[in-house]
Amino acid sequence: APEQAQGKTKVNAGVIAILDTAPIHLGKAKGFFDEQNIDLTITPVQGGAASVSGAVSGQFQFAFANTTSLLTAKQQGLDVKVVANGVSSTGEQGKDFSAVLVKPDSPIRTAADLAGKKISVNQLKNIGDTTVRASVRKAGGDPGGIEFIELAFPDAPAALQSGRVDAIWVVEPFVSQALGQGARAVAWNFADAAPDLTVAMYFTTGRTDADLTRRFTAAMRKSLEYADTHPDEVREILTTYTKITPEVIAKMYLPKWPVEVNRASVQTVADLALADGVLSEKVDVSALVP
Amino acid sequence: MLEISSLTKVYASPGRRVEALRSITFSVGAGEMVCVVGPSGCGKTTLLRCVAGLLPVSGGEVRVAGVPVTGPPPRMAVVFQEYGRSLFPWMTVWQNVELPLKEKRVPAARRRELVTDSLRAVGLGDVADAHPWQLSGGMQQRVAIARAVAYEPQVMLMDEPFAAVDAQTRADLEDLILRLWRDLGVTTLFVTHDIDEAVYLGQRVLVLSSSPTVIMEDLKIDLPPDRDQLTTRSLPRFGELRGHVYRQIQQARGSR
Amino acid sequence: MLEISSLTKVYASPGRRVEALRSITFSVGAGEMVCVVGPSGCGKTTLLRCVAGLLPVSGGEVRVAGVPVTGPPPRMAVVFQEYGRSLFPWMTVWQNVELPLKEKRVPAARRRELVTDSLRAVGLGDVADAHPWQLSGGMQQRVAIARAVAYEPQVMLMDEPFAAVDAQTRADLEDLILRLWRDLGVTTLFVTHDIDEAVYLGQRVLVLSSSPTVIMEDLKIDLPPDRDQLTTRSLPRFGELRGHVYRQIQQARGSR
Amino acid sequence: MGYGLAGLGGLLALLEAVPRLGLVDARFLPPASEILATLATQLATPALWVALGETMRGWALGLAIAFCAAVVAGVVIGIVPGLRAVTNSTVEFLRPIPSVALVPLATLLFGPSLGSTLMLVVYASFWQVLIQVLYGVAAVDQVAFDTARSYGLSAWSRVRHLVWPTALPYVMTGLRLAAAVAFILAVTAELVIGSPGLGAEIQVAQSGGAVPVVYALIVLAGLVGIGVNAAVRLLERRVLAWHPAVRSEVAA
Amino acid sequence: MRSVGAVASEVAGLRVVRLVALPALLVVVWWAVGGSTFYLPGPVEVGRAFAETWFSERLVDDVLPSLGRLLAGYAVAGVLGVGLGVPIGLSRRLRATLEPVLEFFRAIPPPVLVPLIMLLAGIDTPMKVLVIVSGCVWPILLNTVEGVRALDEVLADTCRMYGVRGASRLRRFVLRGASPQIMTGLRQALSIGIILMVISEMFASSSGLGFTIVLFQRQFQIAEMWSGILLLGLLGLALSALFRRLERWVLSWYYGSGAARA
Ligand SMILES: Nc1ncnc2c1ncn2[C@@H]1O[C@H](COP(=O)(O)OP(=O)(O)OP(=O)(O)O)[C@@H](O)[C@H]1O
Ligand SMILES: Nc1ncnc2c1ncn2[C@@H]1O[C@H](COP(=O)(O)OP(=O)(O)OP(=O)(O)O)[C@@H](O)[C@H]1O
Ligand SMILES: [Mg+2]
Ligand SMILES: [Mg+2]
Repeated sequence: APEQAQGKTKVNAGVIAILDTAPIHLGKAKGFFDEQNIDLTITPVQGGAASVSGAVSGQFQFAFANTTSLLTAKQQGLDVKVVANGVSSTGEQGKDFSAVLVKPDSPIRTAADLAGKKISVNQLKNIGDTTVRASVRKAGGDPGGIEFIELAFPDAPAALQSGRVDAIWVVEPFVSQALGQGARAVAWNFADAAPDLTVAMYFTTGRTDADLTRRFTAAMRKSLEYADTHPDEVREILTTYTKITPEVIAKMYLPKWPVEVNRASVQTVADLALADGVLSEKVDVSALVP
Repeated sequence: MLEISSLTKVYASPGRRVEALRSITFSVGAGEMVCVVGPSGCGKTTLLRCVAGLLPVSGGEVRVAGVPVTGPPPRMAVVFQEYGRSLFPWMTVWQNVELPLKEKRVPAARRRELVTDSLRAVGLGDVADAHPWQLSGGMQQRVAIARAVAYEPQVMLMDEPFAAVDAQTRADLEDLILRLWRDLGVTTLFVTHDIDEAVYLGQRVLVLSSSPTVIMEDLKIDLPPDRDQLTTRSLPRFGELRGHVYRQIQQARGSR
Repeated sequence: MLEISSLTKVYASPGRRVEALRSITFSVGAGEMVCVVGPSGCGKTTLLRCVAGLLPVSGGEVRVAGVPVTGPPPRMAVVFQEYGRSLFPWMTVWQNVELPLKEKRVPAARRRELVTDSLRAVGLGDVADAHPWQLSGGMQQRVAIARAVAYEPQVMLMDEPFAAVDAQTRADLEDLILRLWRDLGVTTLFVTHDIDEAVYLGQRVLVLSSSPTVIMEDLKIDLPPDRDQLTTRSLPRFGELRGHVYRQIQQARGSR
Repeated sequence: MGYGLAGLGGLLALLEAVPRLGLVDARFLPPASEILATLATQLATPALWVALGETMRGWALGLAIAFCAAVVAGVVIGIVPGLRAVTNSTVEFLRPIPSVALVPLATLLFGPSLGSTLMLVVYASFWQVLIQVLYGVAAVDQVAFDTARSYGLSAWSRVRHLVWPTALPYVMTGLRLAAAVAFILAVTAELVIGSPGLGAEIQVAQSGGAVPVVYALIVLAGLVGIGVNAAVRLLERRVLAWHPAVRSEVAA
Repeated sequence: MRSVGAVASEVAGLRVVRLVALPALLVVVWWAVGGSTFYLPGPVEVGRAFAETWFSERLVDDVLPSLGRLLAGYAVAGVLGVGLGVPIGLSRRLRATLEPVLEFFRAIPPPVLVPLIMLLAGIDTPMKVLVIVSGCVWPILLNTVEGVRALDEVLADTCRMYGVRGASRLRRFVLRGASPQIMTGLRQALSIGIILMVISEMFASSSGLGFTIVLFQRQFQIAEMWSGILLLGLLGLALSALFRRLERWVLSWYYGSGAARA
């Protein structure tokens, strides 16, 4: 009702409509944002770059982007500041929401075999190639010769099956989907890159006032906590804003949604990205994640 | 050679229905030259296009050499009233005249000869390399005539082919057509507005009435076969025939 | 009214250079009717287009009512040789004739009157609602004439305006132009191929030579001003003038 | 009409056969029957109609703006002497800039709103119409143009009675081109910027791995295209009745 | 009297002025508004980025392969558009049959068509060329169809009368007569090709001009991104200048004949 909305602050959040962002949807449904006097609108965006430019230009007060995107934005001098954790790796081999997959009959048995192969990632010079390299390195391979190629997650399984790439990096729901169709996981790159890797975060820009940020953070933390502890409700909420089929939803590996950002893992990603040339200079993580 | 029997043609478009030809019957023997005269808008062009197989008839039949016409018969040449639009603007005069010969697979040497001769005959030997749109109206019309002449057709249909040329050129072209007809025995159907011309050229003159069009008269021209601009035109019989056709046309116009 | 002094026109395109007019000088008084004859391709159309301000001249000058021509002068009507292309296919006959009147801001009632009258005068009263492409060649040409007539111009330029109509219609149209000229005092420059027509209509006849074109003769037609198809044409003087012009043109063609 | 249905039938048969014969994996390209069934269920959800409505709104508005602006600009550039030479380099420079590259600017100026979609739609379809209009204006017959000049037709009359009818066949082609491009950009803008609509639906379906839904939505986009084209064709029959191309169509 | 040389150089000077006047004005406007926000840097910054970015091995590694694909796609689209457009324009029945199918595909946005093309053509160069074709072909096709439909009736009759048919009719009449409209389509397609070159490189890529621009955009290297856009515009400008030469040659009769006023 309008009179109810009156005292509330209107907030527009730019968020990708994928599994990772279930908490904010769940939190909205549960009324956690109303409690903080926030009238939340969730606008679906296509990717990290879109949410950053949306936030910088002031359309979004808050938005969701992955760690590398945020580090890149910070490096380019954009005024972005993390306000809450977004999504984190489970850290468990074989039970994460992100994996490198190969065909069942592929000669690639371990992550080390990925060296020198053609691997698809959804975006070059982003978190995908950084973490896949980390996996290879960890397994004792040389990541230098890998040929990364850009392929959107939905298109990757088909490309793998027709042999156009040697391996694909995908996240849920495509991990379960592809595994269900016979693909084989050779690396769990998020789990490999850092313990409890913080994959993505919610952020804001300098123009949002401190009080609102505080309230949003509070609501977000509650949402994250709730999502992390109520996997069934997460699976439930997914049917409302994604078009993932129920069978897949039931099987999917869910990520972790810890309340706190794992700063050490962010620093690790920053260092890895710098080493791989994704970033060109060292980024002060503490300026990004206050 | 040409047999036209009870030919009718009606143009029907939404909101307009024009009965251009109402039952036309006549025939043209092989090697005959027949001129068609009639008031403006009576259906001469329509008749020609039906004979050429370019226009579906609404009734009746057209036969060329005994074969019912459904599309353009082979070895027939037409000079269109819209001479300007019938030349290909992207080709030179030479190429325009040569094109049908190429299609007929005339050997190159013979082709060159035919094109040169016909262009010279119409007085355009020196503009062979020009494009049609660089020529005056009368010159364009002469290119179209040259194209028909070079084609060496069996049947030639001409729709006011000399409308855009001056009197002297016209006389020359008349004699060119007569020569062609005589030398090659080309069956010719010739539409004109000039009554003198019709009488001078034709073995027969068909007078069409105004719309709805029928044949008012099929007049045999009993002038000596060897014709000459000066002597023929000054024959008393020429004057009589001319006067007769003139009166017929006037009557045709009056009857509308 | 029209003063043309040392007018020259050269068409230059890559690989082709045609000297269409070489120093033409003459003038037409207000309310005068001057006919232009000359062999095909000699530059009559070119001359007319230069006078109409449609073609930039290569040298010399054209003045209309004392004003040097740089674009089409007001109150001038032109009937083009390419009558078909000068009618707008998306308009009906009526709309084609009416359009220039609308531009002149003629009141609607008067406009209706003018259009009706001029269409009737050219014998097309019953096809006002047809589109130009539904008409025969001669009918299209008459629409273009009706458009010029309805416009009530001060100066009228006509380029072989009767080329596509039959003899009888032609005579009628000639008298229509004469009437218009006499009643409204329209200054008229009239290009034709028909020598009889030139002598019958004109107060003066200009004979052009063949290319490179100059004026061969500027002939005063000393026939009585009231002209009539039968009596005027049978005057002995008419025959003399006609013969004179004919010989001139023949000479013009010979000289090329 | 009958022929058109036959053509579409052929396409459906092909789309059914290709996955069924195993030429491509049915998981990645479902057979036509499955796509149509999915489309049917999708059409039953009101959300889809809302999305379609959003898309069509951006489309119609953007197309209208682009079309009017391009026609006016094209005619002015085409008839004012010298203007074509002055604008030519700029037009040729701006034309190949992809609308998608303007996304940051659009979102910066308008946010994920109708404004962004409009900017992208207008930018992309404007050039399509403009080029057609420029060629159409150039197609004016010299004799007809001289006629207009000698009868003293004013600039406005020349445009209205001569230039516009001559250019109309080109403009109609431009309209058909621009209608499709506007639709494509409306969908793409939603895909990229995330403003609500059909594109956003496709995006969500894609990232959810719902292949049949993706194809169902693509088919829907195609059907919209067919509808739009039919409408433009109908319009063309009305406004171009005098044109030889349409004339022969009606007569035969 | 002025010398011929002076007149000639004045004419040339005028042409240059006409060519650069408007662009210069636009740069001044850009100067005025640029730099005010992060996403719209000023011309100087973009100019510097342009020099740094494109005068390097990128020119060979990214720009040339993209150009190659662009030209390949454009050529295929030209052949396909004209090749399909002529029969469709000539046959009413074929037109009625195929038009809905073609309109169907025409309305599908290339970005969503890409996955399908990837299924059929893989993810390498053929796919990118196909994506370019899938966009370029429409203006060529539509204009060809309309151009063929509008061929002059009297010329068509002339061909019929003089037995000009088959390949000869196609070459000497249909293609030539429709060439003004075909050229319109080809010109439209040129810039669409550049646009689709960028779009095609948004998928399954790791190099290319379009890819580089998108990468710059995603990495918030905004001046570099604009320099890429600038390069696209210049590319369009250069190609269209080439195209105009071709057109002057192909359509010389058309502009000369007064059938059109150039
Ligand atoms: N395409 C058409 N649609 C409708 N009516 C037409 C069409 N072509 C001709 N007509 C009509 O048919 C009649 C005869 O026309 P046609 O062109 O055959 O006359 P014509 O004898 O050649 O006249 P002209 O001597 O003036 O050329 C005219 O009344 C004309 O209006
Ligand atoms: N656009 C043009 N380009 C080049 N030459 C031209 C052009 N128009 C006319 N000419 C040439 O100019 C000369 C005069 O042409 P014009 O049309 O004035 O002749 P005309 O006297 O009207 O002839 P006709 O009686 O045959 O109509 C001709 O030799 C013609 O070839
Ligand atoms: Mg006729
Ligand atoms: Mg002339």
